[in-house]
Amino acid sequence: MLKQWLKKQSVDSKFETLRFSVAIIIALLVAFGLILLVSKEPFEALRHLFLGPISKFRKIGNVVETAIPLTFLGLSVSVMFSANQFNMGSSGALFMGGTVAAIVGLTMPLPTGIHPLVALLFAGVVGGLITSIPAIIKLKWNASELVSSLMLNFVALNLGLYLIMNHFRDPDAGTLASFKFPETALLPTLIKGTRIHFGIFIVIFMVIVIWLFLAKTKWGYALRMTGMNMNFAKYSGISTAAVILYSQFIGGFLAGMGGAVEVLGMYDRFRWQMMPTYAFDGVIVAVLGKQNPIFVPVAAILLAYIRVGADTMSVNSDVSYEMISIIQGFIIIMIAANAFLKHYRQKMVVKEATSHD
Amino acid sequence: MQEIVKMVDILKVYPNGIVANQKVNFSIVEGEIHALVGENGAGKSTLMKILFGIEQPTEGSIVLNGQEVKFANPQEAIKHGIGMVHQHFMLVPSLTVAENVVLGDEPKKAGGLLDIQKAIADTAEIAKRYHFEIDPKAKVEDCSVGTKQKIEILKALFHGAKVLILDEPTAVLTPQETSELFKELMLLKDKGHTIVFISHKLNEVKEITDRITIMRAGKDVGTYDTDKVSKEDISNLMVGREIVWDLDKSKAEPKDVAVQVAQVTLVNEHKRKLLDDVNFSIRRGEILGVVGVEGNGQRELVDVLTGLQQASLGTITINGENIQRYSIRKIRDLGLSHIPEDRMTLGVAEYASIEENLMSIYFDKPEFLNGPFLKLKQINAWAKEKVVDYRVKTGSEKTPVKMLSGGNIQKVVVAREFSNNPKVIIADQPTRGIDVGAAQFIHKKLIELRDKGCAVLLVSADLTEVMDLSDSLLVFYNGKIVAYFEDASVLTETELGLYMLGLKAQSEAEIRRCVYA
Amino acid sequence: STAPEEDPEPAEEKMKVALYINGNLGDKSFFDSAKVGLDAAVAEHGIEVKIVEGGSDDTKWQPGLLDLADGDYDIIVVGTWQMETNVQEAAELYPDTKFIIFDTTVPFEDGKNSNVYSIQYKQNEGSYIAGYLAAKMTKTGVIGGVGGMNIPVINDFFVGYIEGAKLANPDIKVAISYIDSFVDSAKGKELALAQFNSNKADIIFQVAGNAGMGVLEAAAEAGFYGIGVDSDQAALLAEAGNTATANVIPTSVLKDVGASLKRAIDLALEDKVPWGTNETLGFEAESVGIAKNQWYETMVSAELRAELETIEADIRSGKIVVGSAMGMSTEDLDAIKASVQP
Amino acid sequence: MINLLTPEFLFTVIRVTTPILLAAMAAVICNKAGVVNIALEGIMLTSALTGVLVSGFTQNIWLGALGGIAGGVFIAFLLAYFALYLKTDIILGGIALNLLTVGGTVFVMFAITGDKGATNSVRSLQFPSVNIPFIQDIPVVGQMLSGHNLLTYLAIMMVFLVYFLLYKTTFGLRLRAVGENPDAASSVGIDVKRVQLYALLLSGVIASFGGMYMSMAYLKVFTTNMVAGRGYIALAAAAMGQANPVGTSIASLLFGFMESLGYQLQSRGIPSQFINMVPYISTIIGLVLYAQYRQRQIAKKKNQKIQEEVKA
Ligand SMILES: Nc1ncnc2c1ncn2[C@@H]1O[C@H](COP(=O)(O)OP(=O)(O)OP(=O)(O)O)[C@@H](O)[C@H]1O
Ligand SMILES: Nc1ncnc2c1ncn2[C@@H]1O[C@H](COP(=O)(O)OP(=O)(O)OP(=O)(O)O)[C@@H](O)[C@H]1O
Ligand SMILES: [Mg+2]
Ligand SMILES: [Mg+2]
Repeated sequence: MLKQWLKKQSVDSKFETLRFSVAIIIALLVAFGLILLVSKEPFEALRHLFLGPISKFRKIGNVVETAIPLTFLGLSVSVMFSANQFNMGSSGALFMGGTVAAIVGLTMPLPTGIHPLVALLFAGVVGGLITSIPAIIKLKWNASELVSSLMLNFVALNLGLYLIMNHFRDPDAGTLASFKFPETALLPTLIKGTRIHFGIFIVIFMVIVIWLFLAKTKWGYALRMTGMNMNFAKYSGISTAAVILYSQFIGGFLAGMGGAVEVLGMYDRFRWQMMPTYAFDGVIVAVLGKQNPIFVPVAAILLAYIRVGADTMSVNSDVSYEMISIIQGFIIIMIAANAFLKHYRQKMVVKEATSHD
Repeated sequence: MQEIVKMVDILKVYPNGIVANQKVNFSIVEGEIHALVGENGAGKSTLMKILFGIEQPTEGSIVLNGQEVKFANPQEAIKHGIGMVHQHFMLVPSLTVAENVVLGDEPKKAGGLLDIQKAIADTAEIAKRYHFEIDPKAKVEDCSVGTKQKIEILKALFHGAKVLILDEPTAVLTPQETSELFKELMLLKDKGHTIVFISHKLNEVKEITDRITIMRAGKDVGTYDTDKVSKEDISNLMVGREIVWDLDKSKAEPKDVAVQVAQVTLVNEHKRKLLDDVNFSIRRGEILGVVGVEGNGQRELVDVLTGLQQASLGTITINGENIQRYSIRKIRDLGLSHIPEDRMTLGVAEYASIEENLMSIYFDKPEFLNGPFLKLKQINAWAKEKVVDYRVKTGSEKTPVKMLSGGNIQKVVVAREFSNNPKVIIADQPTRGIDVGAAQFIHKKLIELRDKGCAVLLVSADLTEVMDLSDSLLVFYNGKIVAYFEDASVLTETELGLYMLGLKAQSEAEIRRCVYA
Repeated sequence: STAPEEDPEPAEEKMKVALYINGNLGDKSFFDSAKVGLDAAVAEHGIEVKIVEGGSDDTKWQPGLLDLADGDYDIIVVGTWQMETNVQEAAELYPDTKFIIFDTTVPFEDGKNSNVYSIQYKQNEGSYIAGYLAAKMTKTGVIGGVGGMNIPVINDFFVGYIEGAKLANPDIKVAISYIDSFVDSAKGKELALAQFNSNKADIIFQVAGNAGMGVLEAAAEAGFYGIGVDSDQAALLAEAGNTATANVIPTSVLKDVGASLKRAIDLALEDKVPWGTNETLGFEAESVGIAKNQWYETMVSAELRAELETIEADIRSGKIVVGSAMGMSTEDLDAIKASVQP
Repeated sequence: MINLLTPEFLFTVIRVTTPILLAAMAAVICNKAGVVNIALEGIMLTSALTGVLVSGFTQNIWLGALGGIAGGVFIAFLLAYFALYLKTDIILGGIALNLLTVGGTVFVMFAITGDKGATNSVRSLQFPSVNIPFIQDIPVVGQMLSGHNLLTYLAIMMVFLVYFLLYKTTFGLRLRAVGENPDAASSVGIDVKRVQLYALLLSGVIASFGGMYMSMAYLKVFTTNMVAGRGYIALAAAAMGQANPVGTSIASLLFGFMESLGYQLQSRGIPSQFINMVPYISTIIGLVLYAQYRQRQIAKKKNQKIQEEVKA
């Protein structure tokens, strides 16, 4: 069975499967080596690391809920990178998206069902506006969007904090947090015993929309061509200025919406005091998912799985919290190592190419 | 004579599975000029890249002066006295000529410091020895294409090349530059260098080389003494079929004016006038050729006509509409098609598939759209048809263009630009660096379109091509039109050369004839 | 409790306690102090303690806490207001497990959360005394405060500090800055130096966790006084060999989370914890106060020390009621800060 | 309000700029070699720790410096190895290494000192401050320029060293060639990967000084995550300065100036969130103004010629 299946695959996908598995195995061995160094119960720790996320229904829920914002961020970065726009503003857009969702949640009395949708839309638009600023600066003055977006993240963070701090802060909260959102604004939890919320439908919907957009619409086509060769796109009569603008707007829109989904799905009030720790993970997810909207959620789930496993390990074994970021970093870097096993691949190719004669 | 290089049973499989060389045997003897010819994608460049250490053979061996060698990288090949001038320039634009020449083997002062004075002196010295006129202190980005070609050769010589591989060195040169290059090659030969010369121009091959090796589809089909084979023999061996040589072209019947260029001037940021008060018309049903030594305004002319640049002064009207401030899209909507000079930077997105490249100017036409959604099935069927019509050699229309050879990439570009029922075609070097068969195919298509009433502007550095194909002809020098020939068929290359080099110019009134009302 | 480990059924089960830290250790104050308290309980009673760090991603805290509750711990200890709802959820799901939450409280009316005990601190009272001390010790009439973030727990310290300073000198000026980070110690240092150089503040109170190290270092370097927070920072620094910095710290405002947790464990072993209630600890439980160490003795005059004792007594007796930033609106807070702004 | 031109303030600006400038010079080298080094942050953090540890245990500042460099170069080497030889996307590799070093430094610190927050218990050494003869006696200038830490002077020197390396040495020539056209470089036998490897390692050395400045000059201890984003700001400075050593140092200085200004404004009651934005907004504005200026220059030249034309 497996053999037959393998035969059908092209050299590339066969090789990809092999490379991926070997990379994971090596990462595991290194993780195991490290854990062996620091733990008295290494097998127990490993078990938690790799089986923890599927050990309980609740834990599977943790993987899913973690993957939701990662997918939004991954989509956001994928769209912008596909247009060859190195806008790093997803994290700023995510933060402002969360802030705007909180403000809409708190200030607009709207019925259940409509309320979160309005909040999501506003959040998306504001997120999109934020990532559009580097685009506009680039179009008007040809200044690098990479730099201006990195800088804008800090601006968005502080602006968001200022708004919450000075207009929506709940003085009875023991820390910086907004008033509680009305029930109408929340994205309800779907499955009892988990925190999987309505946002999962929204994220699935957005994955499909973005996939359709990139692969099947004229705008997506124009975007991809601009990303692959801007001169060619211009020469073909594609308005690359429009592409530069809308690709970054959509990128920010997705991140902003992701922020809103996270805030309305996982919290009952705005509680971010700093940039969320996963705000920069969009690049990781996008690169692992090869900027393909269909692979992005897979990459997000993979990353979420690693993270939930690591958390489970730190709670249930004697492996410390820091060890986890080391192992995580290593797994990511190893999975992304493309040339790894290159020689083996070449052998496979030669065999394939010369076997037809 | 002694055999200096021998490549035995070379097999090369690229990582994408393409078998570029299949058991190729190739040998050259000391002091000869040896041609390597073959259709696009025959595997010439690959074979030479292997000899130069850029690619490693999957199987097979290289014997140099009787000793087997293995080159893991160009450095080792260079050490063994092999030099290569690549078809696409391998220069660093922001560095000076001298810096480019010495790069990789720089003269040093104590402590790893670059001895720039010595670099300049060495460059000047070697240029003088081989009679190259070149300013070692000039920045490469300011140099003309011909000069860049010379820099490439100087580079190889500086690194001590005894065997010099030239991959299509003349594709971008004017006849004068080519003959200058040939003089230099003969001089090199006299000084004991051995030269491998790759070209699609069989005239040149006949003119300068001693022996010829012909490749077809990754295999070598034989080595011949040049004077023992005719051009026809060579091309038949190359393609494996008979090629009909004559261009079946009737006399043009020009109709009304399609494009009117009036007082167009273009200034660059260095305040140079790249186009200087240019006036002319292109009429329906004619092919108007444009010639000039590279860098005399032809490229800029194409740019302003196609909307890639805005003219600083003057007006251009296409089909009666003034295109000033028109976007490229709007200009194309007037029925303009454009075969760009540089297919890799403008003509295609190399990582995109053939199909995606074919549809870049059609994707938002109503017949391919369903709301904002592309009709992917229709597009695919259409692309398949184009691949067949234009004889693009490929396994599938989904193959990335990057995997095609140069000639086939050009066919993709042409297929796209010609399928639009164009009213005006700007064809800039439409057959540069592609083989005879493919070139002929494109020429026929151009004439066909002309006969259907299309206005064609043909810019080419290949004088044979311009003279064969054009009905009338403009000569550019220094951003100005210096001559207009209503009937291109009566001209000779030598005469054209005089105008191109600025040695001769027509009177104002004679030039004015190219403006039709 | 000296039973060998292989003993299948130890005569008396050791109490198993877990501390979940919704952040990281190493803050030199809040969480580190909690760990110190539990370590002391281990040393004294031989109980078993497991400490888990949750990191700063707040969506991870709920699963982390539930994972612990799934274990067989007798008591689970957590801190901060951010964990309040998580603790309530866990307490409901695991009624047989006891929870201690510190530095905040949960609703107890109608018998809710009957397996939870909460501890709060009057940090504003400790910093009130520090404020008085600072206002008396300054030569320039300007004192400073550098906070980690502009959040209620931090501001609670500052409100007490400002009120205490005003008592000592109604015209006192107090410069307040925030690092907006608990890790950027270099920025902490710069903000302190800016207060020293441009506001002429010559005694600066840091409430910034790890980043506060920068404030104390600036004091040692530029030659002004620094007031520590949470733990006895002069003693800690001197112990680590950094006497130069210890020597510019006349006192630290203590918020002894560790002591309060140690006390709670002591009570638990005797089964005396008032489950289902909140206790707000201040001077009386030795959970809040100022460090009265050798540096205090040498740097602070006997006369001033005596005044401070009186104030402390007045706070204990309720004669002085110190304002709190908890539940205070942003405008009111800004008004307080503006009233003393240099 | 505030008098900005006090020597004290300008002294502060230089102090604040130093770590950014050092890291920015490291970024310049990488940019010129055509590799993006996002891992600067992790390099600085690692060297800040290893410098402290080695100097503490050997009680020798030079060995400490070597230890710091070794730590930073190790991270740079990991990035180079994965990106150049195993073809990991270099941006992703950088991000992963930054993630790894945040935990890794705490892990090592805890293993050695038993403390997760700071290395207070390690009696580490510091780089000395230096008074410059003659300059220190000039009234205002002396106050401003003299008395800085040794590493600050190293940072200033680094601008010239990097310039010299890039434009006057054969290695610099190769490095620029590799960054601009790797195919051209490899066609003349330059080992592109090796040059990029050296560039990354070199950037590791330079950025390590930035890291050690944090823990062995700016402060006297290593504290968790103390680099706090300065590596990213350095990248921005290098991009703003077009990877030119002089332009980049001006960009770094602008950032240091705005940051220092923020410190002054804080204690004057302006909300810290607004102040925090100032350096970033001004960097964006700086970026725009510079780009605009360049565009104008080009347009002006073109126009002049046309004007002449029309007159004639
Ligand atoms: N780096 C590469 N990777 C994959 N395939 C390649 C590569 N280089 C060349 N090929 C393929 O190998 C074949 C031979 O290419 P090669 O460059 O040797 O042809 P050529 O004879 O030089 O053709 P042309 O006249 O167009 O230059 C072509 O099919 C080409 O697509
Ligand atoms: N990395 C690559 N992967 C796949 N194909 C490649 C790659 N590099 C080059 N090729 C293909 O190999 C062919 C030969 O490469 P080369 O650089 O010689 O271009 P080209 O032969 O000059 O084209 P032409 O001679 O027709 O102008 C090209 O047609 C190109 O499509
Ligand atoms: Mg070729
Ligand atoms: Mg070729």
